Amino acid sequence: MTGRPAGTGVPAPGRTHRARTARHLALLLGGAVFVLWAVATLTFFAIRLIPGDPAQAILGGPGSQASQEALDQVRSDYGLDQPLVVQYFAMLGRLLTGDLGTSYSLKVPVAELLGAQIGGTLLLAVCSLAAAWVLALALSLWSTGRGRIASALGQGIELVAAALPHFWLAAVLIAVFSTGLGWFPPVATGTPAGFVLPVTTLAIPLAGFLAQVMRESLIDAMRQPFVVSARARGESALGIRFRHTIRHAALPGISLSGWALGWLLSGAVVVETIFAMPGLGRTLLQAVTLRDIPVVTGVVLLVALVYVVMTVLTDLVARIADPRLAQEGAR
Amino acid sequence: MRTATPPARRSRTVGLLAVAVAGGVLLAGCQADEAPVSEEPVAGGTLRYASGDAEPSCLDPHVGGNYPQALLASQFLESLVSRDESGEIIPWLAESWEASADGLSWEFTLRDDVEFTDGTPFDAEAVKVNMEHLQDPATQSSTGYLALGKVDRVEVVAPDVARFVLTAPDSALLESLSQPWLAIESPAGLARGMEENCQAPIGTGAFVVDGWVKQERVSLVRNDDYVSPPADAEHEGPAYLEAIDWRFVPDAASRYAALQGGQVDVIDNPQPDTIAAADESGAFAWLDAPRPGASNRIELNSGQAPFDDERVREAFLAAVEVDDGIDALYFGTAGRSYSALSSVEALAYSEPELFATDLDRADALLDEAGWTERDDDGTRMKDGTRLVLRFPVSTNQSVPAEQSLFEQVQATAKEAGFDVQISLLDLSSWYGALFAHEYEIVSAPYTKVGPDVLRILYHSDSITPAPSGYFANLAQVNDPEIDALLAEAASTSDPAERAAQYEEAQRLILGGHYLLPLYDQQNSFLLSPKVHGARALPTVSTPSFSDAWLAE
Amino acid sequence: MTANDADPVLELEQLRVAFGREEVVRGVSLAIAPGECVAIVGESGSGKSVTARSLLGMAGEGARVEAQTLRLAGRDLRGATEREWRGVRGGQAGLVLQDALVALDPLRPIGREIGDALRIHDRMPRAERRARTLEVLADVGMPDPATAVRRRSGELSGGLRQRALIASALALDPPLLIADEPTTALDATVQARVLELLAEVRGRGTAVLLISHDLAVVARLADRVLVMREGRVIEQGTVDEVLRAPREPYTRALIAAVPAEVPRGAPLSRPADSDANATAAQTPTAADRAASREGSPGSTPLLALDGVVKTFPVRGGGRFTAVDDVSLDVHRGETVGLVGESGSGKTTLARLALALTAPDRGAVTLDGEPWSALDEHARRPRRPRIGAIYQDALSSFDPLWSVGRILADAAGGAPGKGAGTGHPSRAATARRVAELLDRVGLAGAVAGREPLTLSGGQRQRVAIARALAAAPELLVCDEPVSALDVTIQAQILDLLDELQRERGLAMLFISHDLGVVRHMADRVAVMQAGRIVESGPAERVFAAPGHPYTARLVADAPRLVH
Amino acid sequence: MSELELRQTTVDAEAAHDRESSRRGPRVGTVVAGAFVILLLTAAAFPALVATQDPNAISATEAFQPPSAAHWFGTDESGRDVYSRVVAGTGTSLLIGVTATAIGLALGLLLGVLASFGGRVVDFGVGRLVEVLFAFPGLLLALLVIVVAGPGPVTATIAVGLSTAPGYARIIRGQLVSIRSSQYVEAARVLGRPPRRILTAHLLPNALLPLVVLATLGIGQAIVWAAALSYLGLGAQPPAAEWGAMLSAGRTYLQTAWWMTVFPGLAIVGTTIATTVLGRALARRERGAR
Repeated sequence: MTGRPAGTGVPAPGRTHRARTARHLALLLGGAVFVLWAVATLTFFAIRLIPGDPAQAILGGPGSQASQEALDQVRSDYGLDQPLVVQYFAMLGRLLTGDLGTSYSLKVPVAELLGAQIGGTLLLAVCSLAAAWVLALALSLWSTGRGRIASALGQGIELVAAALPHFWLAAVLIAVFSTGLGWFPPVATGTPAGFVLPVTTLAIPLAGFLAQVMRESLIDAMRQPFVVSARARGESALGIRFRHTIRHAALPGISLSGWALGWLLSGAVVVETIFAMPGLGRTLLQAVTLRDIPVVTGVVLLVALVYVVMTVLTDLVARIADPRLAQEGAR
Repeated sequence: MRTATPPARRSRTVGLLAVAVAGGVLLAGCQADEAPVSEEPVAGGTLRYASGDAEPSCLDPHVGGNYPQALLASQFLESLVSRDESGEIIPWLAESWEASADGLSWEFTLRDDVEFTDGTPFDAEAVKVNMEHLQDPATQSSTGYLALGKVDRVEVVAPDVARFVLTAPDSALLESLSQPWLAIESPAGLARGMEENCQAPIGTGAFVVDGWVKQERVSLVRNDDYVSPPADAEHEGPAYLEAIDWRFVPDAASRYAALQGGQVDVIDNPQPDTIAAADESGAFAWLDAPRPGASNRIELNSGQAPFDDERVREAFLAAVEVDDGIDALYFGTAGRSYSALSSVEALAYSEPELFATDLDRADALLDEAGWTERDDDGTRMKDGTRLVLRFPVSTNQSVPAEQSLFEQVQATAKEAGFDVQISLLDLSSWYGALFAHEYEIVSAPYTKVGPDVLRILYHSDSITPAPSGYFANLAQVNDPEIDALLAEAASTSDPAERAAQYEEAQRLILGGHYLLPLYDQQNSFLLSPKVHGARALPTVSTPSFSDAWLAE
Repeated sequence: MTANDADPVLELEQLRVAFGREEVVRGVSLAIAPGECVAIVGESGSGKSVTARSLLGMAGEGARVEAQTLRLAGRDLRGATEREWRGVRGGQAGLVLQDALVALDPLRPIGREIGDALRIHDRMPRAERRARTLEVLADVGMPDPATAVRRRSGELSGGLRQRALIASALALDPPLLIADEPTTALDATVQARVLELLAEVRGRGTAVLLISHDLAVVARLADRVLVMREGRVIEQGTVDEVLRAPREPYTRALIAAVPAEVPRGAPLSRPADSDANATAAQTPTAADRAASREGSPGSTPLLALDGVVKTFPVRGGGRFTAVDDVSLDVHRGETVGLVGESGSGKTTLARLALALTAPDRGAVTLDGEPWSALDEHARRPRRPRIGAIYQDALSSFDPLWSVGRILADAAGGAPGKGAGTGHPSRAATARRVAELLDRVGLAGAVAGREPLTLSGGQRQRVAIARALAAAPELLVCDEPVSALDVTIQAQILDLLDELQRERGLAMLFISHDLGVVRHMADRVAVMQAGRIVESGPAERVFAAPGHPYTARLVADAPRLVH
Repeated sequence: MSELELRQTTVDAEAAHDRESSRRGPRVGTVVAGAFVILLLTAAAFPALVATQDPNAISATEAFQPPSAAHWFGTDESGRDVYSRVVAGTGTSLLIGVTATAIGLALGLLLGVLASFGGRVVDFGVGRLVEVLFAFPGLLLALLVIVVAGPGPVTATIAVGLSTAPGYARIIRGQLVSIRSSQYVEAARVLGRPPRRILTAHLLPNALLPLVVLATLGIGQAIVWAAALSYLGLGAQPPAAEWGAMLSAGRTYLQTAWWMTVFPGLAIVGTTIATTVLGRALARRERGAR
């Protein structure tokens, strides 16, 4: 056997392993900070390209008839008359202290506003992620190893699910489960029942995506020699699924979760509107309509933060779930 | 006019229907069903309201001043005067009023038994503070500020007498003051500063703002010390309802589904097809309350080519066919308008003949105007220029049915050789297009009590943009005769003279082919059969629940 | 035969296994007594693995299994239900597979994997289970079992994880252990230790069924041997009988193909048995060999590595020294063999020789002129002088290219690109491709095929043809036959040998297999941990190793006859 | 890992399975999908051939008619023939899907090539940039682009394309890096082939072919995202029949006229599935050659 030049064979003892993990973590965190800075910078300058006067947005939006004095007043209040560079560093300085500025339209601190919104959206996203996971696992466990019909059916369901637009799915779910059967309210009420339809709307297409990979890695895992070993030990088919292959099937799902969360936050814009739920997505949509720049920036940063945190988390979870990753190291 | 048959819809709400029939529905003002009062009002309960209007960014209607703010403010703020169904101004917080002979000074005698819900007494000083608040640039008032354009100052004559001193006579003053955007708030509340006041303004109304969860709801609780209903109210004293749960549900289908599921009791802005279905089945009561001020109309930009040529404007009006579309899209819930003003306005003047569809006439007019060639699409050309009409549509202000109607306008105008280019824009982009004059036709709602809205929309002063770029005269009507008539009408104190002047002005505006009226500004509510005694205030048609009660 | 009067652990008569219409096992019979080791040898596709797995009821999906007798530890297993089979697996028979890295769940600690067998069959209390797990691990020679139970297969070295795998199969102390290629993925020294362990297991009275392609491994462990080909047992007997006096021609070919005992230059393959019509090679005379090596000492070496050092950065800081101060000469016409275990730096050395990577220190010269020191631009025109052959020929071919295009490209012209740019004409190129294919013993029609559709031996022949196309003086062969069956391996080695003689090629021949190197090399260098610990004439080094590491390698190398 | 990378691994795994089971010939699904795509392409190229009526012909009196012989898919709120509008929308929707994917691919290719050839510093920089782009989830990025550039079909297409770019960039980089370190590239170097030749003969063909497959897979998703933007009122402009816009317009009348959403919805879902199935079939063929 020809070996790779380095790193084959016996793994390094614990200490360097820990050092390696620490180094990896430091790299991850450094990357995360960089990403946040870049997102803030990009957003800051991109937003300067927006046609329209921020002062106008502050004074009740484009339709209002603010006087010249009022506009001037606002420009100096918000530092909009300062040079761009000064504004940029002022923003960075504020960001460092966790200050995201004040909403143009709502006149409240953005941090406070988003702080009140993010909980709902995260809860929605996390519940949907969990539901998608369960659905995807169930579907892939059900549709693998049962012959071609089940497999074809499973693949078909995945494809359809992944192709469903949220707003349409939501309308159908409301028509069937609210208007038709009366099981769940069409407007989220903060009760668990009101959560069912929004979560289902978000979870079904995501489950379609997840099930695709899970099924593939499940099939892949089922072909691995360790499955033969386990069978030769007397393990039952069910035991093999739940003790062995399910973990392997879950691995790509874990590393996808960062992306999935971002995807869910995208979907939340639509779902929160339809189900009348408070949250970041709706806040963003409204802020976009009103050109409420601090809020748009705040949401973008917050979402980037969530993504970054999620990336670090999934990386760590994946390393715990699959120690091989820790040995191979990062790209 | 309910000619179109709404498609059959399965009724799952037989039980509710029975309740509705048994209970009857009490609706003062503009109501759908005139049912006799057969039950004693019941006190208690929380009314759940689902609003499709945008969530206000500030609950104080002095700040900015748009319709969503008015909707909410009507529940907890009150104005000096109100209006009854016939359009007469009636007392509210002011018991009576008197104008000086020159029309430059108005004295309001106020009720002396009213307190704001924070305990501050309501008096002339409060009125003065409120008007100063509205006129202070820092308040960022738009609607209220404009309405007080002729008010120089307010003087405290006595604790219960406030005097408005005007720079010029203003026949619209009372109508202006009746609007929720000029409602009276507690001076102590205003003194808290904008940020705090926006969260929970303090008024004298039947309800009090208890809390506001952004993107979700405003909680309103009963004002137990309420004493000041308007003169046309059904009952004195505190409201029957304990509370109102005011939710923001932007999606119309979700809103209706929530009403169907019994999750909410009242919804606003229902889709026309659901109104028709609800109305036909009787499952829900329909409260039809068109907004005052202007009608919904398409304005033709006469300030630039091709509509600077009146023949082209006339041709457009002759080419476009909207009657069938309105019938089909609104399921018979909206009547065609032929006036610049809402049918709510007593002084509205209609001229249906002007808007008859006549394709031959359109063709003849366009030929006459020199738009004789046609390109491959069938679009007319003149000197190599295509007859293009840019039509920015705000997705935030036009309901889907209206957008569909615009598509039909687009399709019918095409036959005469107009290339109507609709662009769906969000609010900011839409204003951007207007401010840049990048439109030939546009539709913009304008709500204001009284015919004075004509001055705002069609006086040449309104062509000059505000510092923000805003201008109200989107048709770019610049006719000295119209200007003179509108100015005179605004300062005439004699009602008959005023009416005549407004009619003449409207005749000129309509006759100038500046606009295509469509229908009243639609403003509907669907009410669960449990809800009794709800009405729309005849001022700006916002709902009022001070007389409402919930059946068991 | 190790005489044993006890009842056989396994009795099998007339086993037939078919997938659909294809019968892959056609009437295999065998019996194993306690403490006996029976081996089945055969090349890929012979049906040996299917036979082994049928004994556990795991022949595969859609398999039809029939047998006149199938008795394990006294139980008739014909027509056993899946449930009954589950009782047999692990309890009555354990299975050891090839690569423990993947044969043990890489996500679970080995303690759990071993404990599983106990949990499934005995419902043992947890503490007892743990104790038994530690005991079995100790039995298989796992150092520090208490720590090891928490490790996953990927965290253990190759030898230790193979021990863990064996432990998991032995947890319930089954009367039969089935070992399917148990040492194939291992280095020779590790392989030797694992074989010793299996011998120990057998010594404790466990019957062992050993499945292997490697006669040398079989020779070391088995009492009796069955030779399988195309689903049938074509010959069986004691190890001595079969290896010393094979009756069947196929068995003879198999034995002859093992290069370890065949002198340098003698052909390994029998033309009658080859998959391609390679021309029979003549046995070279001693004079030939001497002539080909003439002028080696003293004259300028073709390739010379002088004090070469190559290091790689390691994550977490520091550098790993892959090649440490190595000096090595390759003269015209000679073959230098390079042996060493995985990770010893052989491949890095090959890449240095090919100037695919630059040394940190030291220099590589080609024919006395700078080689590693040149910049790539200057080196490029000289590159045709050195050719390379890799272990996995398939991955060295562009997946989008046909055999014809690969060879035409190597010969200097790309077909279909049109002549006129100084390239040879299309017809000339086609002729050249046909010549090359013919020279490596492939039919001309192969030019139109995709490499993926070729067999392993054919692919390696194409790889050799490509290397020859540029008329090199030196061939660097990195494990060129490791992935091939022994008879195919023999043909490829013969072909290389032949070409070397014909063209006076020099070869740097890298392999972990001492037998192959011994057969191919004139001189040999032994690498350990990046250093060359010993070098010299092949006969001398293998006969009388001068370095303890070499001695161990030689001792541990499996051999047909002990 | 992103959705695209996910799709790629799925495709790889499937191809591997297929290779093992050595199935030959197209599957039934592939044939059906192929027929559907041919139908779509015909409808896109010659809508007049497939449609029964003028998709923009308004007849307010015929509004909201259920499916019938005259109107196969019923009529919409303006009395337009839904079937003809679905046909007319094919071109627009496919154009949006294809253009968005092309934009994403082009940008991804640029970044990917830069990253894999630009040396360590550029690679690091591009890697971080891609990370940053990833931190804007798709619709968010689209909304941001729309805020800056204004709404409309062009912006929506660009926005959707932009949001897929980082995924492509990462795949292309990975592909190029793995091909560059592959043994066949090494073999070409050993033969003395210059870098430019290696690039054109080995790297680009081998990196681009899988990309074609990925692109087919991406088209359907691009259409779905563009439809979401249409729902938010930020997509196609009337009277252009675009599936997403039709779907969101029809959603309003879901309880009155189900056919207005069901048929364009089926068109979107069908297109996504058909392109995915075809893309996978393509991948199987292409990987089969490896």
